Amino acid sequence: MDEVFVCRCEEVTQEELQKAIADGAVTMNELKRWTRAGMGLCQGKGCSRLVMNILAKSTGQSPADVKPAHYRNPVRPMPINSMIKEEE
Amino acid sequence: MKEGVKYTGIPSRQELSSCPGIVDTERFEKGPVAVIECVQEIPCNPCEDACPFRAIRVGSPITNLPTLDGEKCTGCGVCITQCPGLAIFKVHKNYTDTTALVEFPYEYFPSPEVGAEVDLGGRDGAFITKGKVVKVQRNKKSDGTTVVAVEVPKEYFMDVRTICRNK
Amino acid sequence: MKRKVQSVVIGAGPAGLAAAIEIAKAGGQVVLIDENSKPGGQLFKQIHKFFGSREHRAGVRGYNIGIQLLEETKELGVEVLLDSPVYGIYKEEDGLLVSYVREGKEEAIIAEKVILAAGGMENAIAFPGSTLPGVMGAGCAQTMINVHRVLPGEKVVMVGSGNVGLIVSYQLLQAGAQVLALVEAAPSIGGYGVHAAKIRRAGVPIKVSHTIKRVIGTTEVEAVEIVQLDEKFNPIPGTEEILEADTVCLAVGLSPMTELAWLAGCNFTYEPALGGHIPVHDENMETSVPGVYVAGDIAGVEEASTAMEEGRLAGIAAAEALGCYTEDEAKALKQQVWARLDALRTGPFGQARFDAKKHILDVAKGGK
Amino acid sequence: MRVVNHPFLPAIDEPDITIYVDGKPIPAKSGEPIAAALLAAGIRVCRKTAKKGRPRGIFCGIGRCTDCVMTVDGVPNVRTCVTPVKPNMMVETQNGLGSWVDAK
Repeated sequence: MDEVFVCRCEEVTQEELQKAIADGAVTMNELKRWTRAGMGLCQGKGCSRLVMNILAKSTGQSPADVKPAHYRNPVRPMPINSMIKEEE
Repeated sequence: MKEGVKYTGIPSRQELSSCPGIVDTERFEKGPVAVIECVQEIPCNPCEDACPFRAIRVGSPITNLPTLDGEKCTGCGVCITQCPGLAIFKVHKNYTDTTALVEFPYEYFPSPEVGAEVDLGGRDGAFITKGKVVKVQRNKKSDGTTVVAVEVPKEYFMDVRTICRNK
Repeated sequence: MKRKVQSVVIGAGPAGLAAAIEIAKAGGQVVLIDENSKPGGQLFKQIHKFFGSREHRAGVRGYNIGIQLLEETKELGVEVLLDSPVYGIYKEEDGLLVSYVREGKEEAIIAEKVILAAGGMENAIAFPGSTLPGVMGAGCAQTMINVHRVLPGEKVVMVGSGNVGLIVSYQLLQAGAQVLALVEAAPSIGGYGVHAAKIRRAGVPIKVSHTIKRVIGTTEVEAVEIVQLDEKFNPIPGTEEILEADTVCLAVGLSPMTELAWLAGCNFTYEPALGGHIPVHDENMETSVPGVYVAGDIAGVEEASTAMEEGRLAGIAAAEALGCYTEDEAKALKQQVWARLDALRTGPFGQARFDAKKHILDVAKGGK
Repeated sequence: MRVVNHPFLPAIDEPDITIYVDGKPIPAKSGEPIAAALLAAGIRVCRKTAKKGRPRGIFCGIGRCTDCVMTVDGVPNVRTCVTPVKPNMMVETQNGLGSWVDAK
């Protein structure tokens, strides 16, 4: 039980992140697609800072150059049925 | 282990002796006086405004350490509850021939009872001496901060700073 | 047809409330939107007396400042939309489109000026057992004990000696919990000495150059193993110690909540002293996207006092841009706010933030 | 445990309604978040994770991290730290991503 979960929502461990980086992921978008870190219900609020630190340290990039994964609308959890328009 | 408030959270002997908020030994003999244990430059000056006798000076910038003028300070204690850092105390070294009175801010439940005998601790919370609760004061202006006055053996007037918390 | 207003403030914490107040005071039309059911942001869990000087309302407890700000917004008739999470912001030709959910339905409003005051979020750290129930942010514990008046646990280990770690340890004691230890990875205490002194007087040990090695428990925290670190922050074998704690609070800094600024297309600059990637803004708190302002922790993680002042600054600047103030009137008001802001950012604790803010202004002027 | 005695914060009123957690009735105070009522009753596990079935509870306390989600009145993924209680609310420990079925 000694895994270290970095992305709490998608249960992505530090080991899995480091393996993906070793396999060639160098940006946050790639890491997200490779490991799902940041794709969970909280949309990266809990893990993106930690993942950015791991990515910067493992690849030697300056933290200033490691930008978060793209943010897309909606940036807050919202129920799908809120988008259903009643017919005018 | 390194000494000093930056490493332990407790002002060291040296920091206290060079602290402008603490008066010299003669002033302690003369009567009650405030003790402002503020040894770090932080942006804060409510103590300066609180003193009705203009005895506390911070000036500008507000990160200056508060300086206490022992002559102007009457030991009224109004400043104790106005310090956001709870760093102001009051001591009356010659309360009696053998005892001193130490007042400190106290924000725990329950407040002690006047007349109770309590275990008193120093800046690290460790037990120093037993003592009697002489006064327990709280008013609207203190906004939730109680001031407790305890009678202690005279030699501990610059050590006792709280009531020990039972673990 | 979408509703059009002069200005929208997103986030009703100290910065957002202050911004809305300043726009309303100037006679501008402002709609204040917040996702929570109560305004005030993190103010209502801050039961300690604030620092600064009288103009910063020093010596007043955080939640009382919150009450005062809410009264001001009521007196000025600021329209406040609660329970309305903003999920999107777009530049359109006739203004900035702010879309949010209200009473289960999607709604949108077009504004000439938008002030982003979304605040910040507590950082996490990862270690074996860090996801067990009982491990939480120090701000989370603070919300539970001071706002909801429930104890999240009884025996706490606090991680981090910044002001949040020190203050929340003290407030846990006031709420009746025990704080077994405060561990700090760095060799010195990060927050104010006076806050550290309060918990040392209460017998709480502050262990610098220490951190958590792992948390033990099957369905929740049962014990915590801490370890000493050398000057390169590596654990020193043999210095492990088990503490019988049922709760771990993490006070390891905050990060700005910048999603809306990224969506709006703002430029960013990396400022570690202010919590990471920060939207570039000028001395009017206006970002690289005309009409979009930032204030409070989203513009750099500091304190509620600076958040309120930045909110005032953004509010005055937005009101000026809406034509409610002449340039001279606004200049005078802004100078007063800048003076109060500079006062809060002086001294050894404020210097790093002062320099970072100055750097942001340089970047806004085209510097690197 | 509720913080009944505090050095200066005002007194708190007694729980006045009941909610059901996995069928068990627990007292709650109108308007308080579900997570607070659970903590007062000593309940700290809100859900089990989808992949590894690990227990999770409140973490950020302000509706941002979603670790405290439970199935409430048939609706999964409800953030209990920012959702107020309602009388006779049915709260269930959520398994994985939760489903609309198991709440019926």
